[in-house]
Amino acid sequence: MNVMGLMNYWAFIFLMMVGFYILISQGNLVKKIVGLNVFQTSVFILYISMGKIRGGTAPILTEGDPIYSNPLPHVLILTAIVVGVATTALGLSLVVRIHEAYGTVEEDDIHDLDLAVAGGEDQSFPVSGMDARA
Amino acid sequence: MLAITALALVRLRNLFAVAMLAGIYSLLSAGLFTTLDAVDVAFTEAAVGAGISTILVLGTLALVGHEQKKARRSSVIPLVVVVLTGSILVYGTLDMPPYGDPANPAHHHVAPHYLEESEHEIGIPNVVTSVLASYRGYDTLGETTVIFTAMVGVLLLMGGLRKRENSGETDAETRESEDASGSGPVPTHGGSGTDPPKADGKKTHGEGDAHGG
Amino acid sequence: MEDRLILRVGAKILIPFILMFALYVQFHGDYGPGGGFQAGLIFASAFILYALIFGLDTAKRVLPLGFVWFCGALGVWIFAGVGVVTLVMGGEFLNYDVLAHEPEHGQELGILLVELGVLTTVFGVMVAMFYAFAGRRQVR
Amino acid sequence: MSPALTLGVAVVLPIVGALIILALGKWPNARDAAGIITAGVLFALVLRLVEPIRAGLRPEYPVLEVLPGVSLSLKLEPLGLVFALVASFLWIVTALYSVGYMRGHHEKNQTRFFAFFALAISGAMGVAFAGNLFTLFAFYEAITLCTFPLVTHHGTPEAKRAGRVYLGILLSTSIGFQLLAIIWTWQLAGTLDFRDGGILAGTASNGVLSVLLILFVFGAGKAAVMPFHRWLPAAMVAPTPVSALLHAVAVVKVGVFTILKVSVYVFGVDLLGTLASTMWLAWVAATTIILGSLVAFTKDNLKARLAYSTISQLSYIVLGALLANEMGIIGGGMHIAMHAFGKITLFFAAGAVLVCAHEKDISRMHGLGRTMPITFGAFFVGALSIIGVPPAGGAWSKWFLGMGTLEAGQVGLLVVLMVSSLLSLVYLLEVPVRAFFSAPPEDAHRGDGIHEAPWPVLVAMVITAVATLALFLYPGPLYELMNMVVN
Amino acid sequence: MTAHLPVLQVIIPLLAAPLCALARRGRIAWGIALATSWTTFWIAIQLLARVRSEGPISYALGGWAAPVGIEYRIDLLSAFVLVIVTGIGAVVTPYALKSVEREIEAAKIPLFYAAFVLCLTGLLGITVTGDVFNVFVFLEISSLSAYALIGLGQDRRALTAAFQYLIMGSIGATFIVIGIGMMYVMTGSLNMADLSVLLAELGPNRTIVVAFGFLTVGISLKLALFPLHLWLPNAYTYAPSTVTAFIAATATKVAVYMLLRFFFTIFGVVFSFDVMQLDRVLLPLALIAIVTMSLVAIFQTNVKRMLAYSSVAQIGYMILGISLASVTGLTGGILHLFNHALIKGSLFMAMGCVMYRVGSVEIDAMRGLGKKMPWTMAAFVAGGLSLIGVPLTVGFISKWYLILGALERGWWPVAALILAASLMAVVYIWRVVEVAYFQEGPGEDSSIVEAPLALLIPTWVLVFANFYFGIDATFTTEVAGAAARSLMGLVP
Repeated sequence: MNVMGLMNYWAFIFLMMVGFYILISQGNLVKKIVGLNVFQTSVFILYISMGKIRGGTAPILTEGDPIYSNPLPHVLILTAIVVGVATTALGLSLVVRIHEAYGTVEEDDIHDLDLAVAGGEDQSFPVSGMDARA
Repeated sequence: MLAITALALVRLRNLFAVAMLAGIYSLLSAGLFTTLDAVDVAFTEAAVGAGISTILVLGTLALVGHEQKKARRSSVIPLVVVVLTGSILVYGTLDMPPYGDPANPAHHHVAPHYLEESEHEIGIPNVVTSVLASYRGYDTLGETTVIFTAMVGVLLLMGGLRKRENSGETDAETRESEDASGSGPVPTHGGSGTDPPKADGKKTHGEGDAHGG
Repeated sequence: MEDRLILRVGAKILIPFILMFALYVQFHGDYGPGGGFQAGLIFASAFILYALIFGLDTAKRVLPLGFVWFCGALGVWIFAGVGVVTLVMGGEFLNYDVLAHEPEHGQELGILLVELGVLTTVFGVMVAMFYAFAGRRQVR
Repeated sequence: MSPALTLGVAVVLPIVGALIILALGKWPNARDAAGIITAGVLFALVLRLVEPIRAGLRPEYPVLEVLPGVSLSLKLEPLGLVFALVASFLWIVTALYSVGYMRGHHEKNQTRFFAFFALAISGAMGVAFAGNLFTLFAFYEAITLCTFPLVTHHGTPEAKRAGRVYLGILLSTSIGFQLLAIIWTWQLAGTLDFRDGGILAGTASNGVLSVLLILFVFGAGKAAVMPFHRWLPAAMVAPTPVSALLHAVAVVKVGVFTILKVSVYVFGVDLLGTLASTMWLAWVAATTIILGSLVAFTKDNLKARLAYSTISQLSYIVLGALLANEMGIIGGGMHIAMHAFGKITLFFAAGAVLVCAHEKDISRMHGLGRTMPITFGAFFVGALSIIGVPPAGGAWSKWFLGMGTLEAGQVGLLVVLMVSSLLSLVYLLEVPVRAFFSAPPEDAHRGDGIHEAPWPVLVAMVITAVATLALFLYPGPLYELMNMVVN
Repeated sequence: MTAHLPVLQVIIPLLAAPLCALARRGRIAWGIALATSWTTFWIAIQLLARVRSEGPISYALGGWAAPVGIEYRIDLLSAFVLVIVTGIGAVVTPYALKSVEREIEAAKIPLFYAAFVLCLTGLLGITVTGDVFNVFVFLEISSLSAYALIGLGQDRRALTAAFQYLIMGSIGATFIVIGIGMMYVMTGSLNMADLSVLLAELGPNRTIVVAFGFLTVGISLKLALFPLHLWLPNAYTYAPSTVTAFIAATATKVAVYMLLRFFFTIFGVVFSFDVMQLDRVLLPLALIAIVTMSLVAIFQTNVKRMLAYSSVAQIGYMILGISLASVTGLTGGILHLFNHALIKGSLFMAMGCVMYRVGSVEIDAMRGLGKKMPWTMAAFVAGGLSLIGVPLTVGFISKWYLILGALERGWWPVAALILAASLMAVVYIWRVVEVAYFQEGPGEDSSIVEAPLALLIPTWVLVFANFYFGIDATFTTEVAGAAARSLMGLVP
């Protein structure tokens, strides 16, 4: 097992997890979105690193340079980036509307307000147990 | 660098700083993409992550305020989840082909076809564009639709299409909405407190704050 | 904001260059990095710059929301329309080979058109989103 | 009309009747006439099926295939015919009675009442002619749902509570046990058809089949085998014709009928006799017989007393099925009819007392016999049949049941039957005795308002009472049909 | 043109969405949406007929044969799901007209239909595609439009519900992307058929195991598998009536379809169940979902929320069918996809009728509605009976197969639990029935009358379907059975 060959992946996984942590631990809705961005960007890095070939160049065909990196991950990630920004925009517009409706973008406060109005049940965003099966 | 930026994001509570740092994170990763030979991706990430996303976040912050409260919740459970997920991922990499190895299976199935055939099948040098627009053009159509969906969604939620076009002027607003609906006045939206009273006194436009930030 | 002269003049000089760059990115996408999406973004950012400096209302007079909105929808139609044309011309959906006599030319034409569609949508959507966020008054 | 088609028509006819009743809602006379006419036509139809059965025909009417191999189909066989004859005949009488009762009692929502009544009969016909377990289950559930609005007819909190118990127990047993048993049967036997000699023999071990039998017996919640009997007394809040229908015709008989049918055509008498749980269940039924009678003793409310009496009597039939011999099956099948006639007479009488004298409690019925002689006379006849003494029909079925216990070598069970009969003798005859031989209580203001019940009520009551007596004198056809079941 | 039906299935709504968005009046947009939904329904039926007679259809997009290009591949299962999704769309769209006019601002209605049609596009795209990354793209189309649609609810909690859904949905989508990436790095392919061959050659290894895990969790988030269902109750409760009816009847179904695709087609039965022992994880979760969520549903005061929890329980049934890993169980699970779409569609549409007239779906608001809105409440009762699983309704059919599947494996306690949960359904449905039929409404509020026919007719169409496919289930069982057999790798 070539540990050195995997170190890069592990670094990117660390970044992913930091983003994931921001996403699920922060109560501020804007920060959640930022966390989502960081999470997704790091996943993109992981993807792109999968397509890298040592000593390769960008997959733009030129004369006499035979080793190109794998173009397919690039294409996938281009699409994924666009999807990511679409999600971000929609999420942020929801945040703005939530702010108008509740006067706050803190999850805890929103939760309190909902409880006060409806006596409803727990509406927090627990994500625990998510990967019990991974 | 990326790691430091990311970790700083966790701790920072000034959201403007968070937004800027997130932009920096994107820029840094764009740089990384370049070194990984993904120039197109780098270009896009720079434009999207450091550009559009940051503008959107700043625009939002201008509307919702930029101080984050200290959370009441415990951060232990998320931490456990994250560590667990991360370890599983690391476990998953153990059988992954090593980084940068040309012998990886990923490089020997479909990718060679793109690299070798696209020149005479498509006839343009940028293989990424060939794949994007032709081999996997349908994905790109989907991507375009996603963007379009986002616009539909944002305008649906923010109501920016015809309402509030001339912000603050109520008569204009009614005129606009009549024009839009064509069937009498717009029913009041929302039941239990969806629309709080508009504070007309403060006419700060979003772009002003975004610019200032 | 209207009195920041340097900004206004600077922007007026800058914006044409940005637009040209966008076109370059669009048409150079076949040879180097770039393409419809990136070009659309740059187009949009040029215009957003304009809106930031000259004010949202001015911007909306130049490009009304209805128009950018139409662009967003139009791009999807261009892209999918190319696909429908290829269908009608007897190929599979998005098989550009049938667009011209030689497959290669067909491919080039097809890619050009769909990239144009992407550009149109991305431009329209980005500006529309900017309008939506910027046009919102702050509450409280 | 071919016999097979007649089966289908018999099921559909009451539904059509229900629609007609709904349509005629604004004209009460026409509506009630339509109800009675439908009932009459239905009985005539069912009666036409006797000849084919005697000729040895077993016509089938496959309606449609619901799942591959599982179909909705009707099939004529003697046991079902007995049940169908009883149900359709008593529907005429009950319909007649209801007219008088509902009007005399000034009930609301009469149209709804009669419509659901007709639907319930349709369900009963479906159960009677079911060609397989699936069909039986479908109609079984249909009856539960159609009678729910009847039980909660008054809409009072008490009625609602009763409705909850009713639905709760009937659905939990049918879905929880019966459905499980049916699917299990399908898995074991690969078919759900009712066949002579059963379908389960040799498909699984004795233990598994024993469990299956338990599921079937308790799954037929309508048979009110303890501990799933609570719904029956609870349902007493319903108007009396409903009680008559529930306790004599449709609902409870559907339950015991299901058990009989499953015993004969799914397990088969031979297999049943070898199962470990059969005798155990027989003793559960015996316990229900005794306990039901004992509880009936303690009830002062007449309808409640009759309800517990029903619980006790139903277990006679369950016991008959579980004796797993010819005599037991014949006795059980005959008891369906005998008990139906006897008990409906009792309920009719109880309803008449309620309508005319506004009395519910037995302790307040002293002396009523003098003003309402026909009513209490009919009650007396009904009681005789339930007790099982000549000259009422109940004597025959009890005779065969007794023979069955002896054939099975269970003297203990015979003793149970005897004791229970003695108990019922006391708690049932108390009513007419008080009514005829005691002086009215001091505080009762009798005399002016009280008279004999309205004529439709009286006619209905007399018909059933006479029929009860007739069944003693001419049990032949009934016996003949039941004999066909076992041979 | 018939050769192009697979792609037209997706492209027609995709082209219709911008048109809807540009329409100046709500009714025009509605007309476009209606035409679209009926056309797609027609196409789906054609496709199902073709798949049944000729076997799976493959369509190479752009003329590039798989695995180089993207392939559309329609087999019996996908054709069946297409019929479900488009069928519900075809019924919900006519219903939407009045309901949406009541609940959504007039100016937003064209956009509403655009988002609605986009959601349909996304769901159809997921179902027909044979390419794993394409699944992700169309998943996002359907998800983003769903977030926006849910956020349109009248209550402000709709916004937080939509946001919650967005966060959890995006986590799910990102997990799916990670899983796809890991599969790609091990095989170099994105085509499903290709992947299944390559993965089988490769045999199990740690990367594939983790990829499998991430895909499972990601899809489970989307389909609201317990305990990842937390977004669902709020989303269903506060979304506009039409949206709830549509999404409840289709979105989770398509997610279950994805799960089936990944487990059975790509990874294969052997890997999913013998190597990964997936059933050991899914079965307990499904059972817990069935029991606890049914219990929770009993204690809800908002009927839409009650039905939402019931949906989580019903998803448990589908997962149970999958985890039985037998033809019978799988048939039950696939049947329940179809049947539950009909059941929940009719129930939520009935609630939409109540919302239209009463303005609330709290259980207290339903007092006396049995008399005031007899057809609406009758539809609710009919749908409820189907949910309970009364014979001759579709609910019975799926329960039949699930119980049979459980008994075949000798798991009779599982069978007993399924039945116990049916009884819980009796309880929560009956709470509504009692309130509607046995309690008097507050005063003589004459404004509450029967819902307009434009709402009632589509509702009753679904109710009718509930009974039709419950009485004659030979067609659905045959299709579901054949689909199950081919998923299990047996010749259909």
